[in-house]
Formats: sequence, C-alpha cells, structure tokens
Amino acid sequence: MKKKAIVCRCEDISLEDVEKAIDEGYTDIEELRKKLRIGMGPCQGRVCIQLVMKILEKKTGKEVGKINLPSSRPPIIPVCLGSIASDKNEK
Amino acid sequence: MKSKADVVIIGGGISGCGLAYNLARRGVDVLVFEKNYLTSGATGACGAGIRQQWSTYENAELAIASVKIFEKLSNELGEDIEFRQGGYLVAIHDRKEMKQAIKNVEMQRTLGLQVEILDSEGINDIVPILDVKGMKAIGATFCPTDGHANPFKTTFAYANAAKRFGANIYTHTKVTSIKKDKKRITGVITDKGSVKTEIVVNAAGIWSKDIAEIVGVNTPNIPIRKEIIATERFKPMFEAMVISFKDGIYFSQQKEGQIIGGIPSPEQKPGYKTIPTISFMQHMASTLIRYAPVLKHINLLRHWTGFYDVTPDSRPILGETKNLKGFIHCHGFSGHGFMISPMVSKLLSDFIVDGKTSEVLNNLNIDRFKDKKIEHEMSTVG
Amino acid sequence: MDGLKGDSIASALHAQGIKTLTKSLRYDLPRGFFCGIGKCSSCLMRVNGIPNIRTCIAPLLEGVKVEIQDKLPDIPDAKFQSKPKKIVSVDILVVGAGPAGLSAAIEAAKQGTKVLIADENLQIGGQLIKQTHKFFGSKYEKAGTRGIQIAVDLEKELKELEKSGNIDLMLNSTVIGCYEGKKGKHKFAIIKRKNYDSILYEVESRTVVIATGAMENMLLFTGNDLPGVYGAGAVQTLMNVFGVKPGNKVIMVGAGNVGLIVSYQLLQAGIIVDRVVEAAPIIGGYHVHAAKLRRYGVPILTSHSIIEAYGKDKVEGVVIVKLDKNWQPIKGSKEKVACDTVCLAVGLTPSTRLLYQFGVNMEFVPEAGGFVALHDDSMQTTVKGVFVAGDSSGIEEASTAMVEGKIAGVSASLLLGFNKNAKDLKKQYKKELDRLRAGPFGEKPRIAKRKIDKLLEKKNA
Amino acid sequence: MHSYEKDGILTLEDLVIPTKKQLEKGVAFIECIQEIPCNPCVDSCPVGAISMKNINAPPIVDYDKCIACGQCIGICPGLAIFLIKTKGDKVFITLQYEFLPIPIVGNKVKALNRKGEVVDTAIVKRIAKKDKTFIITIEANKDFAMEIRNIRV
Repeated sequence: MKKKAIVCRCEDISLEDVEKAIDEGYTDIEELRKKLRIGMGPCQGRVCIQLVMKILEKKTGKEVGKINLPSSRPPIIPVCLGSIASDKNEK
Repeated sequence: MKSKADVVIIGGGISGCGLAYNLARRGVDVLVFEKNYLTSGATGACGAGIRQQWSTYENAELAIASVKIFEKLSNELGEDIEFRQGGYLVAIHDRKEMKQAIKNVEMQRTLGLQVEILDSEGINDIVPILDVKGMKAIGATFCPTDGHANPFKTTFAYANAAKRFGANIYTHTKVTSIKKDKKRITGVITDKGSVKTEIVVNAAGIWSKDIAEIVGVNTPNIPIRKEIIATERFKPMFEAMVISFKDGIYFSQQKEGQIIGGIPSPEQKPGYKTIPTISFMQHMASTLIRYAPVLKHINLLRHWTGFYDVTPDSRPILGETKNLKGFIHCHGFSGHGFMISPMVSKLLSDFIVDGKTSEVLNNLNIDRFKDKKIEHEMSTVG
Repeated sequence: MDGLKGDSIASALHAQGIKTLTKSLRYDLPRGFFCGIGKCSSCLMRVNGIPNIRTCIAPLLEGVKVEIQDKLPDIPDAKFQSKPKKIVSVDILVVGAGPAGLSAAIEAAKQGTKVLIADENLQIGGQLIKQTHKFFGSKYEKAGTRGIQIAVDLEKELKELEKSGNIDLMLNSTVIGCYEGKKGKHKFAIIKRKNYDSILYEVESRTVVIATGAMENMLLFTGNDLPGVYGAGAVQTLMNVFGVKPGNKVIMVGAGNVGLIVSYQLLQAGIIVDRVVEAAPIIGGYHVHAAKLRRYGVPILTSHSIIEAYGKDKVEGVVIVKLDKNWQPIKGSKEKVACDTVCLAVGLTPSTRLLYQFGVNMEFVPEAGGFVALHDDSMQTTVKGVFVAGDSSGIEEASTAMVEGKIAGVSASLLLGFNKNAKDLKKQYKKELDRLRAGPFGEKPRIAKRKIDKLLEKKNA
Repeated sequence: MHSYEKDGILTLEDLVIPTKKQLEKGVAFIECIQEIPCNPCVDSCPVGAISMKNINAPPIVDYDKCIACGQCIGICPGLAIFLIKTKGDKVFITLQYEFLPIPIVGNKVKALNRKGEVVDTAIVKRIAKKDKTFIITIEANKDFAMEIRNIRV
C-alpha cells in the first residue's frame, strides 16, 4: 500500500481525496464534510478540520476566517446509548 | 451572474437541485439561488429514509414513483447516491393500529406496491436485533422495496448533472426580493445581483414562508424542530428501517455501519431554535435500546437538529399560485421531502415545460387549505 | 499482557513494543497511539467484549481482554452495567481542571460560591502534570516551580476547599453537551467513566467557566498516520505520565516552546533527539530553551520541513527538506534520516466545541490559534454567565492561563452576587495579566486580545 | 535577525562579559537576553545585584554587587544562570544539571560548550540539591570560562 498524507484518520481521507473534491467544486467546508464524511468519524473533526481549512485556503484563496467551521454537535465525546438511557427502562 | 433565465429556483436542497436537473435536462435555462451551501437546510439534516407505505394516496403515489426513479438514479446521474432497498418495517402495537395498517396496505396494493403484514415472529426474520416484547409489537407491515439513500450525495449528484446540462447554481447567494407586475413574476433580486425571469420556484424549505411573503402569498407552513442521532459505525446487522407511528421512532443502519434515527422530542415546539435537547437524547436512547437492547454498548456519536417544514395536513404544497402566474410552490414537505423528491421534481418540470398537470399536483395545490375538510397524512414519524 | 498500575491499555501495549492498535477503514493502514488523550480514533480496540474503547485513556485492569477490531467492530457481547443517572445543581460549573480551570474554581469557591469542577482525565492538573520543567513568570504565578509541582500545590488548595463543601471535583468525567436549563440556567450532561462503563450526570448551573484547553495541530505529510508519529502532548503523556519511552530516536517537528521543552524532556529520558526541524526561518520558542538543547548537541534546523515518514508498519525514518524564503522546498535538498519516532509540535488550536453549543459569538483570530469565543475583560462571552479562560480562549502560556482563570472565577462570583473581596482581586489580576503580556513574546496574545476587543465592540454596536 | 534566533547559540557579542577582576571575585553570569515575562532571579538575589526594568526586560547583573552566593542558579527556569569564578589557571563553573546519572564529587566529566562539543575534561567539586534540581560545581581550565556551559557524565 502506498503511503498517503492522511487528513482525516477516522474516515481515512487523504490529501488527494480532499484536493479532488475541491477541484470538483466542493469549496464549502460543510459540503466537503458531507461529500467525504470528513469530521464525521469518532473524533468529530478534532484532527482534520484545521487541516481541511488550510487546504481550502491554499486551493481557493479564501481566507480561513471567512470559512465557517462546521457546527459542533453534542456529545463532545462518543457515549454509549446505555448510559444515556440510564434513567429509564432498567431494573 | 446571469441577467436572464427561464426559471429561477430558490433553495439548493434536494427539491431545488432535483428540479434544476429535470428542467435543465429538457433544455430549460435554469438558475438556482442558495443562500448558504447546497444541502444546508433540511436536506443536510435528513434521516435519509425512503418509504412508500403512506396512508394518503398522493404521498404513496409520489413515493412509489420516486422509488422507481431512485432505483436507476445513480446510473442516470453518473454518481453513486448510495441507494439501498432494505425495506421498511412498520411496527404495529395494538388492534387500532392493525386496523389502520390493513386499510393502508389495501390502498398501497392497489398502487402495485409489494407490502405484507407480519406477525410478531416475522419481525425478527427481518431485523434480528429487535426485542419484539420490549417494543410491544403485535405485528408489522413490511415493504422490501423501501430503503434509503444518501441525501447529500443525491443532492450533489443532481446539482452536478444539472450543471452539465447548463444549469447555473449560485451558492451563498441570498434572494432579497422578487419582482412582479400585477399578475406575473418578472424577476428576482439577490444580494449578488438581479435576474429577469417569468418563473420562480419556491423550494426554500422552512424559509419558503418568507419567500412567499415577499410576493404577498400566505402559506400555512410552520417549522418544527426535529432531532436526530447517529451512532459510531459497526458491522452491518440489518438492512431495514424500523419505524413506529405510535412511539414516533425511526432508525436504520446505514451503508457505512452507523445507526441513524429520530423520535419526537418531549420538548418539541415550533420555532427556529437549533439547540439540541437533553430530553430528546435520553428519550431516543432509551426507546432505541428498548427496541434493540444489544445497542446499549454502541456509542452515540452525534446528535443534531433539523426542521420539518410542516403543513396542516403533513403533505407538500406543489404547483402554481392561482393569482400570480409563474410563482410555483415546492415546499411543505413535512419531513418526507427527500423520499418523494424524484417524482415531485419530475411532475413540476412536466408542468413548467409542457403545462402538463396531474391529479397529484391538483390535489396538492395550495388552494386545498381553503376547504374545511382536508385529508391528513397519518403515517408520520420523527 | 503485563503492565504497571496506572497504565492505560495503550501505554502498556506500547511498553511492550506493540504499536499497531488498529487498521484504517479504507486503506487498511496500520494505526496506533497518536493523541494520547482519548480524542483521535487511532487506538480503538475491543476491551472485555466492548468495541470502540479508546485504549489510550482506558485503565489497564487485572484480567482485561483486549482484542484488535477488524475495522468495523462487531456488536458487543458484554453485559451492560447500568446505573441510574444523577442530578446535581451548582452555582458555577468549571469545565477542565488544568491551570485555568483550577484557578477559576479555587477563586470562585473562596468567594463562597458552590463550584463543581469536571475534568476528563484521571488526575487533576491538565497539561501541568506532564510539565517537568520549571515555569517562567513571577512569584505570583509560581515561577521557578515545576509544572508538576504547581499541579500538586493547586490540588492541595482545592482539597482544602473541598473540606469546606464549596468545591466538588469530578475526575474521569467529560462534559458532553450543554443545553437550555430553566430560568436562565444552563444544563449540562456529564458522563463519568468507571472502568469501561459510564454514568450520566445532569447538572444545572447558573454560570460556567469553559477552560477546556487546546488540541494539538496535525501536519500534512506522506505517512503522517504511521504508528510512531505522535503529537508532542502524547509523547509527554507516554513519558511523564506512564513512564513509557515513545521510541529510541526522535525527530522533533517544531521549534516553539512546546517542541523545545519536549525535546529536552526526551533527552532527559535518555532518548536520542536527532534534530529539531522548524519550517519558520527563526526559532519560535524562548532562546533559553533552545540553548538547553544545543548544549547537548541537538541541532535545530530552521527553514526545514518534514515531507515524508516512511516505514512498513511503523516509522523507520523521515525525509526532510530545506525551505526557501517563501517556505517552498528547495530542489535537491531532500535528506533521508533514520528514526523510529516523529514528534509533532506544530501549534495548538483552542478547544471550543462546547462554546459553539452555547451559541456564543466565535471569530477567527489567527494570533489566538484559531476560532475563539469573543469575551470581555471579565472573560465573559457574549452569552451571559458563560466564561472562558486559558487556551480555550486563545493559545498562551500556563502562567497567563492561571491569571485568566482567576479573573473568570471572581467575575462569575460577582455575577452571582458573591463578593468577599472579588472586586479588588479582579483589578489586581487584570494588572497582573497586563504585566505578563507586556514583552515581545506577549505580542501575539496582546494582538489577539485587542482583536477580540474590537470584534466584541463591533458586535455590541 | 540575530544568529541565535536561527541556531540557538549565543555569541560573546550578545553578552556582557565580566572583567578579569570580577571573574576572580566570582559572578552570576546570566545567558538570558530575550524579553520574556520572568523574574524569579531578581527576587532570589539577597543583595539586589540582579535588576530588571520590568518583568519582561532581560536581567542585568551588577557584577560588582554580586556576592556569588549562587541563590539564583537553581531558581532559573531557563537554566540560563551560571556561577563563574576563576582562580589561578582554573575556573569554577556552577550550573543546573537535570540528567541521570548524577556524578559524585571527584568524578571526571566531559565539559561541553554551547554547541554540545567537548572542549575540556572537568572535575566535579561540589554537588548541591535544591528542590529537585541538582546544582553542580566543576573545575576546568580557565581558558574555557566563557565556553563551558554543560557537562556530560
């Protein structure tokens, strides 16, 4: 397997994948997220989003600050369903 | 930006992009304005299900026809939309529900839909991880050709194909005004410039009410906040979407392995607030593990809100406004816009290009709310 | 598997030379320990039948069964240990027990408020517990004291206050979300882990101090996901928390203070630091830290960058390259260097995910390290009762983080009507903060805070 | 740009060198020339020989006032303070040492310059411990008084 520069570890998305998607016209961070599942894995974008922003800036010339971050959705870390439901339905 | 177009579509969700494709394919010079990015509204928060088992004829008809299109859509658009037909298992909890189910199935079968009624044992043949006792089911209906697809990829595929046929899609472009003379549309003004057109399609989802207000048209839609969860991915265990009209829950395992599902929140109120609620998260988790106890150790990964653009009868508003030529409604999908979008956009494009109308379009016109008696869609979840 | 008490599963595996903990989803690439703080997904394993356990923070318990997952895990075969949820009400919730959070909690409790402080880690102190070096600053910020000792001192102070009943501490607990509470209060869901299970807490509080610190930045280069490529924080965790050597020969990427200090700690652990590579034309960290490394013969190469890490299942070496004035690689300057570890110290990004959920105004301020919450000089954000402090409000030093924490703690107390001497303290702490930021190394935070002030003004206008 | 910003190594031009007489008396020699917010050395000096315009200014040592007590050595978080005292053709250098193994008095150790190069062999004369920091005094050739800044055991 040829080594790659990995942007998103969770979903295994490489730099080439991101650049290709940007070339195809996905130039909004949310669009990229939905197209590639970047930031949708267990780390929820902690590792990759700042890299995607830099790649977007480099390729589109858009200032990072003008690119909105994808919305942050709870929970902050993955939590098992059993714990969340723990108030009910347990004997 | 272009200064002139045959049709301007407001809204870059599944409805807008689907219609843009169907129009562009037929040679119409079409333009889409999206104030944010493509799929930034309800499409982007969608639960991804595709169901044909409805209680009203119009919804069933639209859904059945849409599935026929979905089956070939990846090929047609040249991009994988991840359509999969794992079926929908609709739980039946009591005799009253059983009665309604039998009635629905009869109607659905007259439309040619393959759908069966299962007893409680039959449920585990379809979804082995369900605890039939825990979900308090006495049976279920099952349609094997129901399923799901990826709403983002479908929208993007429609948009890309539309562009190949010459459509122009402007994202991050907000419609600020719509020009008209006495009885017809004449143009659209955006924050990036204006364009002349005689036809405007309002496919703006929960913002369609504001768009309609610009031209003085009142719509009865209200936005209802809905919440959805997604779990971490795990090995595929079942293919069917499980739903219950009584509990309001729906969930399925996606192609990538995560479970996506929703349920009405105990705090559900109309409005534009997008903050998720803790009560939903707990209600969803406890109901989900009541249905499938083996999921207790599966991690909840994300929890988000979206909106249903809900009409008084939970059916969409489609077609032209009587007193305003060229102003076409394509909204009010009440939570099931994605699954009927292929057929809706085909019907509307037929209407715009050929002037062709149909029973469904006529029945779903905005004027139906003037009648006192409207037929309500019973089969809703989430 | 053998391990020592206090080990995490991943650190114990690492100590035995097992670096590949999982395989990547699409490309089947080996992955291992990377962030070391339970954030990234590179160490997910099946533990006692439960899939997707973050082994870098999961404690190593007697008789535990650890298995490699086949990419997507099977459904669990473990029995779920259910416990009822708990409901708690406090005046101030402090999220994060690092230097900023601890300072905020202590100050607030001293004013008489009822404080709950929650932290993800097994120990309090945040990053302090990895800081074996002495801190800079003045005597007010315990200058000349080692970070690890500061953590001990703060813990002592906290434990005293715990006796008075004003502070409750929840460790191994993550605030997973914030929600609307009743009567203007904020509601939080906290998950407290116990072994490999967890309990849900529902916490209502009138104010909150977000002191969640920062996340290390990643760098793009071929092979950046190979086991053996670590964040600097992860290297510190392995060495200073678990006593495990990350490797034998390290290439450090980044010559800011973090890169320089961690390099020195690596040397202290008897590990070879082959060289420090820095893309900028000058060393970003303090000269005194650089001098410590140079005195041990460690070269610091400015205007150099890493473009590849190679190796079959783990790092076997790197390719570095010289950069020109425009930070572009110079042709023919490629050099292959054998090593087993690459340590990345290329900056931090504030952890702001909770702040987003409150709907506070966030803006991109490069000098603060990324998107940060707009806040006033009381450290209050644009949402009433929501305060920030430390790196989550803009990347800076631990000394300033402590002072910011103190300001947030007394300001939150004042907002709630607790004022023993809060007003005077607030003035004193603000002066202290200005003093710390007065020099050239304080320029970046000064600019950051000025920008935040301006953006806030614009927002309020 | 100063060369130390690029390579991390100070040159004698960057520093204020004590006179021969001052060195014979013994002085604290501080290799801290950047403006960083740090001042424990000022507080540690019993005779007020170390001064700073403000917390960010680099420390200035009044070599005449300095009594070479060594209080400041162990307190410096940057390990940047050295006590230097010459006697005949020898120099006694006191520095912080944070590595293992800790030598014992009488050991011969390698004396390193600012680049980590071995320039001399030194003898350990004294070892003190302050908190958890070892403060070691070595004897070396006087010629290297302004060069030796580290030891290797």
